Amino acid sequence: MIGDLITASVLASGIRLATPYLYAALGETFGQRSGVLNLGVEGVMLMGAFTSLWAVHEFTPAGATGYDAGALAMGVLVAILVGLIMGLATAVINVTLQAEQGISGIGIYLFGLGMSDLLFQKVFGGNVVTVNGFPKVYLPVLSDIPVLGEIFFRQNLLVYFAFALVPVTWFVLNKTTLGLKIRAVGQNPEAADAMGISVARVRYFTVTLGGVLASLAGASLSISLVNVFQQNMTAGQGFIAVALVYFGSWRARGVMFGALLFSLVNALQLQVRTKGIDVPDEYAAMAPYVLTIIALVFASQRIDQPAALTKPFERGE
Amino acid sequence: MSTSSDERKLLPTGHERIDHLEMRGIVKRFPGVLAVDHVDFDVRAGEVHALLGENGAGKSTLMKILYGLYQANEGEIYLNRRKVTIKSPSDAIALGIGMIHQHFMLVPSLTVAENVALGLKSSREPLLDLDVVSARIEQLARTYGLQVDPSRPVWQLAVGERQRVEIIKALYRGAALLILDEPTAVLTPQEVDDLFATLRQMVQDGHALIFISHKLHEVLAISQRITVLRDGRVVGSVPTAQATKAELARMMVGREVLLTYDVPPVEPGPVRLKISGLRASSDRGTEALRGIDLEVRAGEILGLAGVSGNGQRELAEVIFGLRPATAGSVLLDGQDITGKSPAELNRLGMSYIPEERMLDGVIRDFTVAENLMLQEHAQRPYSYHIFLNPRAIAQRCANLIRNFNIRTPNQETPIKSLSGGNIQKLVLARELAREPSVLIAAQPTRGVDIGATEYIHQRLLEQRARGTATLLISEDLDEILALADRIAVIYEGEIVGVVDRAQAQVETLGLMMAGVRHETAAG
Amino acid sequence: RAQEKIRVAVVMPSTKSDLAFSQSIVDALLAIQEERGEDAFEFVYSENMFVVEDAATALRDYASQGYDLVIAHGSQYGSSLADIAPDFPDTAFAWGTTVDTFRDQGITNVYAYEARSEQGAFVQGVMAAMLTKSKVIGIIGPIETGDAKLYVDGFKAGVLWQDPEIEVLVNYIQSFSDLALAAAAADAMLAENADILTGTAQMVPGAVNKAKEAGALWFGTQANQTSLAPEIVVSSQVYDWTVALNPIIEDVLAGEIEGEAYSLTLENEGLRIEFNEDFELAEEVKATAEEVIQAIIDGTISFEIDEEGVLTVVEAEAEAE
Amino acid sequence: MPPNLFHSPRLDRAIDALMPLIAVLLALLVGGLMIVLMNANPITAYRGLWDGAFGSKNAVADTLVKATPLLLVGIGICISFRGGVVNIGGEGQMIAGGLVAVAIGLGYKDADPTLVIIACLVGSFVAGAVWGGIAGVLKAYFNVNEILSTIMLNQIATFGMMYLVRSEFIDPRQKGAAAPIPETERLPRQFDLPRIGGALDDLYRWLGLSGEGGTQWGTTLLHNGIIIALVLAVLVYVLLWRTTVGYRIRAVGKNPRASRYAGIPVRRYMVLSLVLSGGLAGLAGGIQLLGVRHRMNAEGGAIAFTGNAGFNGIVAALFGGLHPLGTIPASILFGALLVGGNKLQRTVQVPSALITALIGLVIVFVVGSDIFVRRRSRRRVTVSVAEATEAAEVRASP
Ligand SMILES: Nc1ncnc2c1ncn2[C@@H]1O[C@H](COP(=O)(O)OP(=O)(O)OP(=O)(O)O)[C@@H](O)[C@H]1O
Ligand SMILES: Nc1ncnc2c1ncn2[C@@H]1O[C@H](COP(=O)(O)OP(=O)(O)OP(=O)(O)O)[C@@H](O)[C@H]1O
Ligand SMILES: [Mg+2]
Ligand SMILES: [Mg+2]
Repeated sequence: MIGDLITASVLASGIRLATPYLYAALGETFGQRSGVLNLGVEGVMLMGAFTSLWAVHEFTPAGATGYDAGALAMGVLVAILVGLIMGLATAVINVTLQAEQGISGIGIYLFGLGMSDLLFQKVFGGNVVTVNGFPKVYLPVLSDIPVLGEIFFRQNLLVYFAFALVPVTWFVLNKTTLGLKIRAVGQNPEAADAMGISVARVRYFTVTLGGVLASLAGASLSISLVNVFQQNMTAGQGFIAVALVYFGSWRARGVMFGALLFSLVNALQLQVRTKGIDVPDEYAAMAPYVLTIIALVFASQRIDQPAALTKPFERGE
Repeated sequence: MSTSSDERKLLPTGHERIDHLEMRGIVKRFPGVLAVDHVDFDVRAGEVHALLGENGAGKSTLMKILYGLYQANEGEIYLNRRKVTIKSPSDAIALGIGMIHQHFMLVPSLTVAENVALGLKSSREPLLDLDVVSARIEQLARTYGLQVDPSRPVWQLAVGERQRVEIIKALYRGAALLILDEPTAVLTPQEVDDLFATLRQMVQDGHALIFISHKLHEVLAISQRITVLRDGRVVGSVPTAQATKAELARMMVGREVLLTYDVPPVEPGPVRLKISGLRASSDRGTEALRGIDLEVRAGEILGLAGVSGNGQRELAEVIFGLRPATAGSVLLDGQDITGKSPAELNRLGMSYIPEERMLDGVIRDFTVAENLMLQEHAQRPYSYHIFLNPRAIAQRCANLIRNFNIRTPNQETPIKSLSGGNIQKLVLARELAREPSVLIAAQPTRGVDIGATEYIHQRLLEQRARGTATLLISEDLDEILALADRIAVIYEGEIVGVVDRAQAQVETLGLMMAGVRHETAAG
Repeated sequence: RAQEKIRVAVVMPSTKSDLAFSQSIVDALLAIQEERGEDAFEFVYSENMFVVEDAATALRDYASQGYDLVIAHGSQYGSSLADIAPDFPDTAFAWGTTVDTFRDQGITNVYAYEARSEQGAFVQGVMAAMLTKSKVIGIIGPIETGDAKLYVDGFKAGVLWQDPEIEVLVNYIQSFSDLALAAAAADAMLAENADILTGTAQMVPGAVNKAKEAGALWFGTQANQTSLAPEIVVSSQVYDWTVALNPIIEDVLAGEIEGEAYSLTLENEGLRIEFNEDFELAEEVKATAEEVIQAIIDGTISFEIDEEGVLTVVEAEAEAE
Repeated sequence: MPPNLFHSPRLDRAIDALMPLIAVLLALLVGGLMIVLMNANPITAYRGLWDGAFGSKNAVADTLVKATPLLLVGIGICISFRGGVVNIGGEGQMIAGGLVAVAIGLGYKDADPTLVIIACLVGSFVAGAVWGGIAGVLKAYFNVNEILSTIMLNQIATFGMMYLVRSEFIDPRQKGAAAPIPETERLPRQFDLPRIGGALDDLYRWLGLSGEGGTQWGTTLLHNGIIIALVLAVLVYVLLWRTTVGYRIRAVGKNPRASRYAGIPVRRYMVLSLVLSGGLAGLAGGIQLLGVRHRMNAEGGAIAFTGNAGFNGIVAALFGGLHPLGTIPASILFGALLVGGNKLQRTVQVPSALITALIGLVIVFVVGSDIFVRRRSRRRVTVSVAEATEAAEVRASP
């Protein structure tokens, strides 16, 4: 019974659903590892979602039927650019101006929520536009593996890239001098400072990177998952992404497990109802949220929250 | 690293030596405090220049200015007669200045090697080269006798080891001038000897050292020159050869200081605290206490000597209900109190002065008054039902501040801007004012100036006279020998022996602390 | 006390260009303005009034600014309207989508309008049943109430009426805005090899694209969704609120506010099935569709909803026996 | 040296107080540009904003009504943040409160109104407290981070509400309807929170101001929820700084370890912080229901009922310096911004998105400006010290 619920296609769609969470949450992980909490992810996602869609729409040659590689490249490029700007702004507010990170995040969220919609109405008169987003790429050989092939290796580039980011994140954080600085700054900025490291510069980097990834998360929605833009289309995913960073206790792998758990359960609950199994829709919709909490209750807890999280740094003066 | 070809001027670390560094007319103001007041200070290659002063005298501040952590309001710094400006630690590091901070500047979650590599250029940027770093660490360790395991995470290290990591960090960066701010405050006698060996080695190599300590005998043992600060001003600078403890003490405190006390005999009363077969595990899950048996009588001070990390902290925490006992029991006046909550134990008249006072003893962001009320706030007359009674509280705090002469602008000052010595006094005041029947004091005078130390010792003896049963946990043998009626030595979670002070000699204690059992005095 | 110029204000939950519920009313007002001219017909709007409290404030404010007709375009605004209307007896209010004019509460200046969207849905359902090859059809809705429920039930009824063998997959995803979730729901249905999808509310564009990728067909509702995917949209049920608004406006101009309820039906052409020209639809299908429409218009096919909200198809022939 | 005339502490404090307002003005300036880009006239727009917020008695009333839940959630946030826990669960807690209130109200239609109203408010507090308490227990005893759990619990509450309102709680009148509206019955009118406009008018009359400024307060929607909120704000202040409980909450928030050493049951106080702040959010829900909405409706999800007060309350509290009394003006300012923003849309017909973005800007500018206040105050002390010492030196030298 449960067997014919968990089909390859359900798992595949769960993996697709996980991509925006992965981008956003990995970005947030960098920020938090260096001691900066950014609740504004959702806003940046929306900005990225719109601008990338705009770029793809803009650069797709008129009358093109299929997707246009150049346009898609532009879409990603623009998303990165916008993420860069939003990220830098966030850094100025949280690092230089040492703003209370709880609120500044909400401010950035509201700004992005409004701004993305505003641009949408200004540029497209608010009319829903669809684009030809990233096409599925069947990885040679791998995609022919029975079942697994369909689940993992028949996704589009942005999906592959999101999962590729997991080991990359782990590597950067644990195997590079930069990663060492990031971890130190998040755990004990005073010590890092005393070793001649510029706490501010490190945090500027991580927060900006977080912005870029959040923006890509938006793009992965608008030009890869659904290929349209609508106001508030992220529907709270940015906040879930932040929660997932805590779920993964600041480790790339943990974050990925969180994103997968949440998204697979989501895909599964949709399947349950598509199958017409009789549970109230609302309860089914609750499942991912409930299970995420329960999973964390039973997960072996090795919490090492960055000691300086949300604490602005200023040399004793 | 220097490009100077003149070999004679180079240190083993390859860095150019600092022949002379001078600070002139340094002034530093903090909100409400004039921390450093027109201070002149200098140090030369191949010497140890000691800096003495009461808590809050301005030692750390002066040094933080030299290391670029604070900017002076006035004054200049000259390196080899050349004027330099030090805007940040990286400037200082570049000039060959290193600093061992009073409060360790290490990242607990990182390994030793990572802590050392932090901020250094890697040989294969952007990747880490921890293997290279580890190799170099071991090399330095050999040259200066600083044993550490580069791969251990710092949170697993004992304070002594952390101290070494700090020194290695400085040497690794080729520090030609090394500032040591109270490096011995947390070290055992053995560790101090090791440290001094290292320092002498460095002096020979031509390093310049600045050494801060509250322990006069250390200063006399290691330094060539001594400068004394009081209230941010230099009260004198003398060659060590011509200095005496008593004179230095007078310079620091501005009055005569008792350096040894006569301990009036007190007839020990009934057994207050009885610990039998106590076992417990450490934060790392290893067994920290392996069957402890101890008795403390009313009107007695039982000194617990031992190298730090042998279970002292765990013992105190188990007794005070902060850590579960895996076996054994603790009796207070015959009543079993094993596993009771700190709240209950407070009520039963037990009192605990924790070792990590900044972390466990006080709330940095709370005011002096709020910190003084941590236990009492819920009792009459300080509160009725749930409502606090500000007048009564102010009353009490005023008294405590007066009686224990805690140096603070007023009751509403956040204690984080008090000097550590004063913070320590505050904790002591809070605990002793409750006239506890059992007192557990862990390192009560660590990092505290001699004036305050004398003062605290007097208080402990007063309590003893009052009939308090005191468990004095200390790594400072002088302190224990000065105060304790009996001395128990702990090693790897076991009591290796208990001796009366009468028969106690430093040598035997030293052996016991190294784990050698003491048959004759199996208490 | 008749007048010739009329000022209308509308308050709506989502953006005026959501290609769905809110847009449908704005389109209607624009059409009316087109027809009557700028100076005879002026209208203003408040969009994105998700927060009912804010919507209430807006309604009250418009009324006190002396707008002649104040439209509360959202079923969640009802209770606020019931509180506000009595304070402005000379102002006409309209509330959609519902049939409730608060007569029972002695309120006379509230008009109500609704769309019998099950009618068009039924027609499209019939077409879907004829077009499906896999015999599997999927319907995506936001939450199981109101207009959405009506559409979904109608569509399903249409399919089964045409061919009881067909498997109809229904999924209310519990969100009006989560396009990704709508897309995933579509994925699930396509995986069950559904070859025709439909859906209602703002989040459906997410599903439309999935249908496009999989080459499945799409039926739209609330507004003409052909622009979303010209190659797969068969037809859309379009709401034309002018049918309800015009009589209300006439009343207001005539100065005799009655507070009646209007329904958009196929009969009064408030509901229209707009076919996608670019999609070549088999003649017989189109023919059947037209027949069914006719049948619904002259009542030989009608719909009943019982206490439990279950929709049943009633056929006149059956009654004749 | 002569006393420095240009360095008056009063002036300094005035400037500090003005700093947030200056920030708001800057934000509005930037917003003005955006408005121009949307080819509307910023002057008219901002006049609209002002009129909508304070322009008339009705406007003021709307602003205060809007500020009420912000204030209640906000003072709750003061407690939780002071207690060292981050409560992002205001939305869910408000919904829990609203649901219980509506359940009680509908359950006892014929009971004595005063009793029922009190029961509803108490019930809503308890409901919110439970919902917050769950996060508290999860944090204290299962160390599940509260940011995660509260975010999740918001969604769970929303879905739960949607289910109940659509099934169990649905208004019988909707049962038969072709297109049933997912809403509960409206609470009997005698359960509406008493309007206080009338009382205000009496006050005006008593002061001989009757008839001033046209419209009377009596016709406004101002209900006594604002009074409840204001009273509670004062009580929370007392709780935090005048009672042992508050002292312990703050101690645990600042340093759990030291608190534990001092014998404070840290975990229990963690839970308590979340219980209290959850309860206040729940009460906000109850008051929102009895004072404004009178029924629950599933359409539009959580925000339709909460108006985002669960989040905005956090902003209000932090604007108020996490001080219950500071939160009062902060909530009113924020409420004014929200109410005025909608009016702005009505006046110049700019997309609502612009207002959302504008509010975002205001928040960012205000938090960004805070550092200058802190810097100034620190410099001030140092300066005065410097003067003091100089003075001392002067005295010292003969
Ligand atoms: N960052 C700071 N802000 C405010 N006051 C400070 C700061 N640092 C030090 N002080 C104050 O300046 C004075 C000197 O402090 P300093 O640390 O130099 O004393 P110290 O000699 O190191 O004392 P100790 O022997 O306890 O280390 C003290 O009164 C201290 O409270
Ligand atoms: N940024 C700061 N703000 C306020 N006070 C400070 C600050 N930095 C240090 N202090 C206080 O100034 C005092 C001197 O600083 P320092 O680092 O020398 O510690 P200390 O006084 O020697 O304390 P301890 O004796 O416990 O080591 C400390 O007690 C510390 O509390
Ligand atoms: Mg010091
Ligand atoms: Mg000290």
